[in-house]
Amino acid sequence: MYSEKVMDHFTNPRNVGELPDADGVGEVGNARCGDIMKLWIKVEDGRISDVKFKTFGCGAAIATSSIVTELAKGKTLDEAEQISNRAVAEALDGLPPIKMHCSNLAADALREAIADYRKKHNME
Amino acid sequence: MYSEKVMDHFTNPRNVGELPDADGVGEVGNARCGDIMKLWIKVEDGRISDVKFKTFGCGAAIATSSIVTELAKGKTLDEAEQISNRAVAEALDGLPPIKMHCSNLAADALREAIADYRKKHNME
Amino acid sequence: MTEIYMDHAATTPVRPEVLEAMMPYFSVEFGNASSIYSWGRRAHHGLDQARDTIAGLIGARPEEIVFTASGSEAANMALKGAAWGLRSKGNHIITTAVEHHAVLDSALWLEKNGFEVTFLPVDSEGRVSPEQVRDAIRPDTILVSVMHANNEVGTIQPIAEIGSVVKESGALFHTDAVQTMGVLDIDLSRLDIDLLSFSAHKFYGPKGVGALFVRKGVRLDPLVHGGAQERRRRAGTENVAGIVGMAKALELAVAEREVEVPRITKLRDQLIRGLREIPHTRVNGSLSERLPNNVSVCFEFIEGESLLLNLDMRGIAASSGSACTSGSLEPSHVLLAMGLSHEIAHGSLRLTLGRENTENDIEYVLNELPDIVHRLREMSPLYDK
Amino acid sequence: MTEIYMDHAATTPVRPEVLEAMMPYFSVEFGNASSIYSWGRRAHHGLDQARDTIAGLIGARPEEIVFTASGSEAANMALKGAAWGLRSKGNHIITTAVEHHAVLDSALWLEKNGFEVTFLPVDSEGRVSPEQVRDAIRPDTILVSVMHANNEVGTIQPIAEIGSVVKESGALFHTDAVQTMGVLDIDLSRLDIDLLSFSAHKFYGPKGVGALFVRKGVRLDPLVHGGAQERRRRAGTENVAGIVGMAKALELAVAEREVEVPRITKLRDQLIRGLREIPHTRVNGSLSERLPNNVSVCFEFIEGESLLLNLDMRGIAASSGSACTSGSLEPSHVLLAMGLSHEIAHGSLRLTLGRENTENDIEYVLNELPDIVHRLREMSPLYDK
Ligand SMILES: Cc1ncc(COP(=O)(O)O)c(C=O)c1O
Ligand SMILES: Cc1ncc(COP(=O)(O)O)c(C=O)c1O
Repeated sequence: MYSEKVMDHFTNPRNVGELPDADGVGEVGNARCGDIMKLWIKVEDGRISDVKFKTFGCGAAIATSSIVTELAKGKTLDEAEQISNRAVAEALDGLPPIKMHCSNLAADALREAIADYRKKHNME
Repeated sequence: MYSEKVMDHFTNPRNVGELPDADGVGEVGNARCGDIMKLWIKVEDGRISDVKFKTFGCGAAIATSSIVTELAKGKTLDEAEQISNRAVAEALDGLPPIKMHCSNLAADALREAIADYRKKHNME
Repeated sequence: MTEIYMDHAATTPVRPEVLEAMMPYFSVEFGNASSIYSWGRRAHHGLDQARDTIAGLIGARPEEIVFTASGSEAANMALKGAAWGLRSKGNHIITTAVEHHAVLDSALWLEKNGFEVTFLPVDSEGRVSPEQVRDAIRPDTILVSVMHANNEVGTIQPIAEIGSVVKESGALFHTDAVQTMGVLDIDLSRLDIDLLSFSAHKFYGPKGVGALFVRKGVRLDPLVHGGAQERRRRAGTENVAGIVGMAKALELAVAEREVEVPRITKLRDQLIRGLREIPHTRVNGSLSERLPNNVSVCFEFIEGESLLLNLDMRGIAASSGSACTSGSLEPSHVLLAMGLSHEIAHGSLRLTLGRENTENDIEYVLNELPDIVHRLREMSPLYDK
Repeated sequence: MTEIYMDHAATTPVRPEVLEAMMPYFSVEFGNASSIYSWGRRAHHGLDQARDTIAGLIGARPEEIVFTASGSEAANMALKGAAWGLRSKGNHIITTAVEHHAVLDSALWLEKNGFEVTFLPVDSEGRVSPEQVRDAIRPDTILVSVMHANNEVGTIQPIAEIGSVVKESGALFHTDAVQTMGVLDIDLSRLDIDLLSFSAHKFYGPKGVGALFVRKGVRLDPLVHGGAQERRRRAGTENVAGIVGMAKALELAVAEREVEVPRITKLRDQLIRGLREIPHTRVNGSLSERLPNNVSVCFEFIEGESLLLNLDMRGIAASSGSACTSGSLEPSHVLLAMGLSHEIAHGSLRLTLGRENTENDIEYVLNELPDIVHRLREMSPLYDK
């Protein structure tokens, strides 16, 4: 069902946890539909210097959260904003069709965190 | 499906043939429904002294024809008339339910032959 | 004792290679194919492979194959599913007078439930023409169902041409390919067919497995609602072993077709020639457009069931369109539709050849049959020498 | 690697004795059971014996058993067959909110097609009461369908009492006994049940075989029309091997029930006790009226699919009512109907025991699970230590 890449990120998720002194926080999904992702970013010199996540959700939700943190780290905010849900799925060697809509929200969470950062820093 | 008795009478039908100088002939059934029985009787001293049949039909039709000739032979006309289709089926250790209505006409053929005899001899 | 099975149109034995392919899925890879753990995934993999194999062999896409429990279920799903699914578009259905009961009785049931059905007549060989179909199509026609080849008399219908006619009209076209799957070439990428039914046990697969090809984009109401199996088109835990067996059986049938079909056609023609020498015998169906394994004849003056019983006593398994063998009071609707009288239809005999049959078998049958026919005619009040 | 199968409510392996009983019917006694020659008669004999065995084990008459391809087909046939067959008498159907989708989706489809359906709510343990059924019955009620035991939470319904209530009303009563057949005692000679569905692969029989008990005198429209099989109630060449396998499986299940049920009940309770020690865990369903093999719990703050994947990596096969595992977007309708929130329902886990499970297995699971739950909670934004 899941690619090896998905299973790898599901089994050993990267960057799990919270950043107590985060510069931006994003949260998407809701418990009703079974997926909630929360993502914290630290920003230094316009780049994402650190990122952590917590996810309530299925294997795909955990794996997309994990890989999005890898994709985002080191990127400028503008670059990071361009990461699409589709790109996340591709970085995982694909997701089962049924998971494409419902559990592929990690890029959204990242964008929320960036928006939160910008709002806090009056950069909107 | 069929009892041993049915198969015996089907495989070795008794009294197959015609009686050219018959005293009475009975015919029942029609080709449409797949069963035609024709039965010839010789009568001596009010008793059936000989009986022959020809049948177009399934295994049950042939077996019931055969056994009814055995049951009839030697009986008085009155006795022979009492032979029911049910009695014929019982003498064969039973017939499959589906065959009870459609192929169990031999006793009717016998009754027709007796009626024919009576008519010819003004005994009605 | 001699035992010759010549009723391959009724069913066939499971081939050893097929059974072998099925075996792992009973007790070892027994998982529910919908489950996400490893047992389930392995079962699902077996299912996927079977679907790919079958689709590949008939020019379909894997997702166009819906597994069912039989040819009958597939045909019922095609007719009822299309009827219920398309009711808003129209309520007229066209089929033929010589379909298998799975199609015929589905159509009759739909007729009782608010649909209009046209049953096309056939010619004396059992054929319908594309023109007949064209003439019968109306603006409210939603479905046309014409079988690929007839199970009783072996006549093959011009389904490619009929498909084109139906396609022009926008209606759906279903064909019952239960008798032709694995025997004739079926390439759905080149045929205007929307729905196609088949059944594993007719080509040396297991009983209890069939499939319906549903062309992409065609929407049917399910016949069996429930779980999400078969992309929500047919609920019920999948019969993985059976489905794997069907795929293996079709694979073998198609691989061997080039050799087997000419072999069996030759035997068929030899048998037909021999039977024709029995007086008062007529061959049913088309001689040219005919299933390679089908021999169907009528012997006048005698009835089919007593013929079958006599054949059985000599070790020959065959079938008849006689009323007595169909569980109904009427003889074969196919023979009647072809214009035969009731009387003659009752005297029909069908011999259908298969992989195990040899020339010896043909000779044996040709040796036994005339005697049986003679004996029964001697006993028949209809026979006037 | 450790491999522990604990999803027996999803499916079970075919027992070796069952497979052995089936084997002759694939390639040797392969005849079509409707044929009159010896191959056909031998197949028919196998079918008859299977029917007699099954009927005898559940207090039914042989002619009251209609073989199908699955529990789903049986349930569809019960609901749709009764609905279509009794439409002239009324168009109201009653069922419950916790039925299997085979019943639920059939009812919803009938609702779309002109019938009225009442879905009875359940209490927090998943039970409906005879009083609820009594109150819902109307003069135009033609069918009531209440499952015997729930496949997700294991709750057993009071079907004897509900049957009496339905009988008084003159409506038909169907019960989905897919989870209870072979496990609980079912004596149809003492129960007011008109229709009862079951499925072989749930009691160590093959997949692709089910049956519907149809009490004498009850008339249904067929779901699958066609040939005269099953007394014209379900067309299609019979899956003789599968049916023989189902009979053997049921025979064994009933014979061993007295020993097996207490054994498995003990394991179940041991497992439930152990799981309760994990914080923020709730047990679903009734503790007293419960399938002997069912353990259903919800772990707060985590989602079922990721739980299952983790269990699978440690060799444990289980299932969840999480949306992600059901192919739908909603978590288990059963858990929601019992009043659980979406959030908690997503974190459900079902472990269903079977013949092969031992105390060691229970210990292994109880050893692995707390760690998995802990890991996932650590990762969950909902978990606030
Ligand atoms: C209660 C219940 N009803 C019906 C079914 C459907 O059975 P099958 O998958 O054999 O069609 C199942 C099993 O999934 C079930 O648990
Ligand atoms: C032409 C045709 N259609 C449908 C069927 C039904 O197939 P099954 O018995 O597998 O349901 C048959 C076989 O009996 C057939 O010959």
